[in-house]
Amino acid sequence: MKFAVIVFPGSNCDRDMYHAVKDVLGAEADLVWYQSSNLKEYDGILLPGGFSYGDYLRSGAVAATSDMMKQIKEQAKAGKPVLGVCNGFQILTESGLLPGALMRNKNLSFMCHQENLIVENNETLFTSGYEKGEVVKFPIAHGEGNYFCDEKTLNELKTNNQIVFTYQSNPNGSTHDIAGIVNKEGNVLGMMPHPERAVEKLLGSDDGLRLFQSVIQNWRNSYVTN
Amino acid sequence: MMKKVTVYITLKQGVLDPEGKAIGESLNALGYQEIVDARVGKFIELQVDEGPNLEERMNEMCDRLLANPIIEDYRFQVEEAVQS
Amino acid sequence: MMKKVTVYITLKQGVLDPEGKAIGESLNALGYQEIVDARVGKFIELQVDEGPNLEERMNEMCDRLLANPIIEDYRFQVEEAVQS
Amino acid sequence: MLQTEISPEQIEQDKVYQEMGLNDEEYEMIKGILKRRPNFTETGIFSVMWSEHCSYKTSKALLRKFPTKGKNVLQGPGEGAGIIDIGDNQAVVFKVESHNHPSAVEPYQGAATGVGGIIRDIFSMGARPIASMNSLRFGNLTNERTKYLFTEVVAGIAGYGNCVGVPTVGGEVQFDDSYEENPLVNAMAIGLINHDEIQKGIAAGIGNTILYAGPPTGRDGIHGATFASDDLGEDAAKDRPAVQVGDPFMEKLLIEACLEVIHSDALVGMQDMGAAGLTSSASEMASKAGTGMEMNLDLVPQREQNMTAYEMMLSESQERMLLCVKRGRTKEIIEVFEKYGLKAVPVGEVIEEKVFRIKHHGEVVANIPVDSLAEDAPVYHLPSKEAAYFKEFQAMENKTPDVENHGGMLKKLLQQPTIASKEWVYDQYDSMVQTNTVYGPGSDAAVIRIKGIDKALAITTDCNSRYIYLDPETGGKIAVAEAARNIVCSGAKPIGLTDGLNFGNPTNPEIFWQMEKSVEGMSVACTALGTPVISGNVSLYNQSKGKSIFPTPVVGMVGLHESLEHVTPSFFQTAGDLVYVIGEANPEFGGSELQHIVNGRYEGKAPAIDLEVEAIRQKQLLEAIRSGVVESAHDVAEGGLAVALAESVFAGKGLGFTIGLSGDATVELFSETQSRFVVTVKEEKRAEFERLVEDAKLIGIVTAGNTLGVKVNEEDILNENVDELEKLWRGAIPCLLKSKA
Ligand SMILES: Nc1ncnc2c1ncn2[C@@H]1O[C@H](COP(=O)(O)OP(=O)(O)O)[C@@H](O)[C@H]1O
Ligand SMILES: [Mg+2]
Repeated sequence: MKFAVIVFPGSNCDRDMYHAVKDVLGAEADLVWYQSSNLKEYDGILLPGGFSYGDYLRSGAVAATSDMMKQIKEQAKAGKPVLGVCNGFQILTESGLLPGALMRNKNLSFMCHQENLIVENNETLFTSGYEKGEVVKFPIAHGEGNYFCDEKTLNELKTNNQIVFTYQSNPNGSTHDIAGIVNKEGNVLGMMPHPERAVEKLLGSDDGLRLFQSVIQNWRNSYVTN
Repeated sequence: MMKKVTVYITLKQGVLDPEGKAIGESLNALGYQEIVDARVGKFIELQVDEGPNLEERMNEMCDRLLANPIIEDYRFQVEEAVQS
Repeated sequence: MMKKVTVYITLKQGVLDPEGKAIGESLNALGYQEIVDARVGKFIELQVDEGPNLEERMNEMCDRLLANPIIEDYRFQVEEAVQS
Repeated sequence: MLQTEISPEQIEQDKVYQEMGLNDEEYEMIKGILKRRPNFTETGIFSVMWSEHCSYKTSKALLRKFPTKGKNVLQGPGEGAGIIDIGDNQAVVFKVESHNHPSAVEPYQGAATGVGGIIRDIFSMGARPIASMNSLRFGNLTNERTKYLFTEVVAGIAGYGNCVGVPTVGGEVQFDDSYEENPLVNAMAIGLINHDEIQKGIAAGIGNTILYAGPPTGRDGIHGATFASDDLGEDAAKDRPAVQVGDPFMEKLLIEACLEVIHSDALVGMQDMGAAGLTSSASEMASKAGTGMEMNLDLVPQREQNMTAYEMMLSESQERMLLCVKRGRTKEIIEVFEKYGLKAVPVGEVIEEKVFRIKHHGEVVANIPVDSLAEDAPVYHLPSKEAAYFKEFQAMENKTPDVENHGGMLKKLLQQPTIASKEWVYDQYDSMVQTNTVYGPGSDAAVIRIKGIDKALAITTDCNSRYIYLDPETGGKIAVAEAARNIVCSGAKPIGLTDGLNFGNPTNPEIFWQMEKSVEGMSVACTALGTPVISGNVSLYNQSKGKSIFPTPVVGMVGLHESLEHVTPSFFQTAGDLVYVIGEANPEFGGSELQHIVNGRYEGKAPAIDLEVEAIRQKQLLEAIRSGVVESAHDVAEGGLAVALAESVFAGKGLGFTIGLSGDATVELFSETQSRFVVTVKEEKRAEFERLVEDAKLIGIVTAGNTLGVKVNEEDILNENVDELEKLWRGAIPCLLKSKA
């Protein structure tokens, strides 16, 4: 399985994501500059965190209008797994691939520390390696991670089992403690916490490993059955 | 000719505005008890080369980039640009 | 009676506005070549219980908290509040 | 306002140069160098280059006392940052920089651009910035203005550092009245580089092209360098236009572009435009290469209209770089910048004649011998006089403050903002980006692993300015020793340091004496502990309304873990581990937190320090850590042993301890005697540890459950609930910020 790690101007977790999938997991991966047009060559797309376009206007807003996002939408439609972390999640909501919006943290400050998350849905291709209800430890690092959506959307998310991760103790004011959601089809995951920062015990947690392993495993399975 | 377009963007009614709340509270704490409520918005002043369909294009820009309809409302105002 | 005061805060002339610059460039990149310049400001809508010296107190609030006079300019506008 | 039209004659007659910060003798020197009167632009150029910030004219003589050599030092003071070899073809690059005056005026942007500036110093050497730290000083947190400054400075550091993707992994914050009007904001950045990629800021090769890279120049921060070298007067507001605004997004692009460009052999040299912008970068690059430079200002990208030569030469617009590129090879370099959406344009060339020649609108607006700017700046040997208070303090007996309730006092100490948890600060910093942070803020030294090899770096900043105020020489020694202690506790060997010398007005002989003595103390300690000084920064005139700050020579130290196995936490790990203290306590309370709480002031002698003892203990502790017999290690600092012990269990592990001490309870618990450590060891490693560390004394055991118990002379002195103490310690700063004056 070959991953594309998308690099926008201002992305700053791109190399971390690359390190996680390539060096720690041993998967194939490339850093893909946002002006490239070869996204078709990849089996999975990773949208890393950072401050694309300086987070100016609204975080993720400018990147969401890019040509690269058009390509990503096509690939998502084709069923390829797309993971957006932190700024990647913000880009996914801004571009409409995922519902809702990410607003400023309730306390108005950036925050960076480990958080406990609850795996609400382990039936996605990203979370099949976890138990339902399992508590995992991932770092967060964001100023605008306060997930917002209206009542109707929230009900849809619940009905379709799209809520994948919630915070055990909500740090930022997110609606329904939401930390990560998938699209209806289940192949696009956006989350504020950083799984790529949780792949080595040395750095505090390796709970994120199984997320990437799940993606790879599910890709293999589908490859075999197809 | 040059136009000046100011786009005003506010959070939708019903969306929490913690920044506005913090400002209101700080003003109260500084002794300005008369402040009952505060809401924060932003505005963008654009210098625009005049062309056809200004209004329409402005609406488009707002929808495509400048405002996020899930959480924000916008309005804009067109004036003659003052030469500086 | 209640007044609505809107405070507009902008960066002083000559102070770098990286956000405005980024917005202008993004609009150009989206094909809106008519955008020549963009500057960003913010505004604060205050609901204020009417009392004496409203203007004076507003100036004070702006100087003390709402604006940083070193890099920002402000102006405000007082209206009757609409009951919502 | 300064006018460009002013003629050379008028500049002399009206002493316009004084407004720019030059004195009469300096002006005469300039006339001698040029053999004519300088014009307006030239006067401006000299004034910034000869400012303290760029020329170190009053501190140069002192800085020579620092030991700067070592077998691993690849680059000492002089370049953008110093470099130390760490083996495996890799080297670590680091430096500290102050942004005190800008932060006093516009705290958010002042702090943000301080971070941006020091990071540029690192990548302009060709190194990837891998971490940053910050050392901050503010007035009393009960003051509203202080709260504002503190909040905005932290937000500015976070706003810039988080966006550029360099983790902020630690630092320090202290609060004392002396900083009320004049806060200190020192930022340190650390980078990693391969030996063969080290860049220098030189403009060599006659005919080579000078490229300007980055955003256009505006009127930002004109006279920033002189401003930084000046008294922060009551009319600081007048200096307001000098404030620059940073764009971290631009910086991030610049980092990536510059680190790509160094792989091209078309690049000859590169330097950031820091203080004194185009003037200092260009003239220094030429001076270092022994060449001259000619520049055409019409080619310089400009953000504002009708900028004068003076304004362009002195502008401190941020995120700009100057590059020297082989003639005819500029295209490939420009393309790299363009990939990142950045402009790079030729603005001049290297010339043989050793002059700095600036053209504007077809006229030569400056023509100055290059070396005169960088090398002929005056050097002052200022008079020094022992401070009057010093004799008085030295004559005072060491007195132990009266403490009745030791538990109550411990609670008070833990809530002193200088001791309390700094989580409110560092939670706002992305401390983990780049995924190398083994220990981030919250432990003694930050630990950053190096990908691909079995090594890590330890980083700390330290300076207890109260000791330095009481006794600059002893305090200077302590600052270096304390930094080294923090490094050693993490399991690393200290390899070098950078310093940020923050003082008051040096023309006051008593202030100059503080500088002199503390530099002497630091130098002796550097030699004793084997840590050369490889870079640094000087910030003077930190005073307002005639009141000077405490002398604050910040030490930023880096250490090397030879193996990841040596990385040691500063918290207690497991119930049943034995608790040792290394070193005895003496009745030493001068400059201590306790003294301030009880007496309301700092006075008397600073704690004594014996550098030989210090060096031996550090060496033995490091040896023990490397032998694998140490579970945790923490140094004893502000608040003494009781605070060090309490901090060791504030890690949410549900641990406590029982300790037995003998002697005077107040001295044992709160004395700030130097060269002491709290160490835990597994029962089965006891003999080996005691053999390796001579001065270690077994004092107790780590327990499960959350009780913190200390007996002194068999009597229960402390019996506290860990969770309750931790709550006080964590809540103190947020609580002070929320409370209204
Ligand atoms: N300004 C700051 N920025 C980041 N981290 C900080 C800052 N101030 C303090 N810290 C962190 O808080 C912890 C405690 O700091 P301090 O009390 O100065 O430690 P020590 O006494 O061991 O040097 C350290 O890990 C330090 O890195
Ligand atoms: Mg320490």
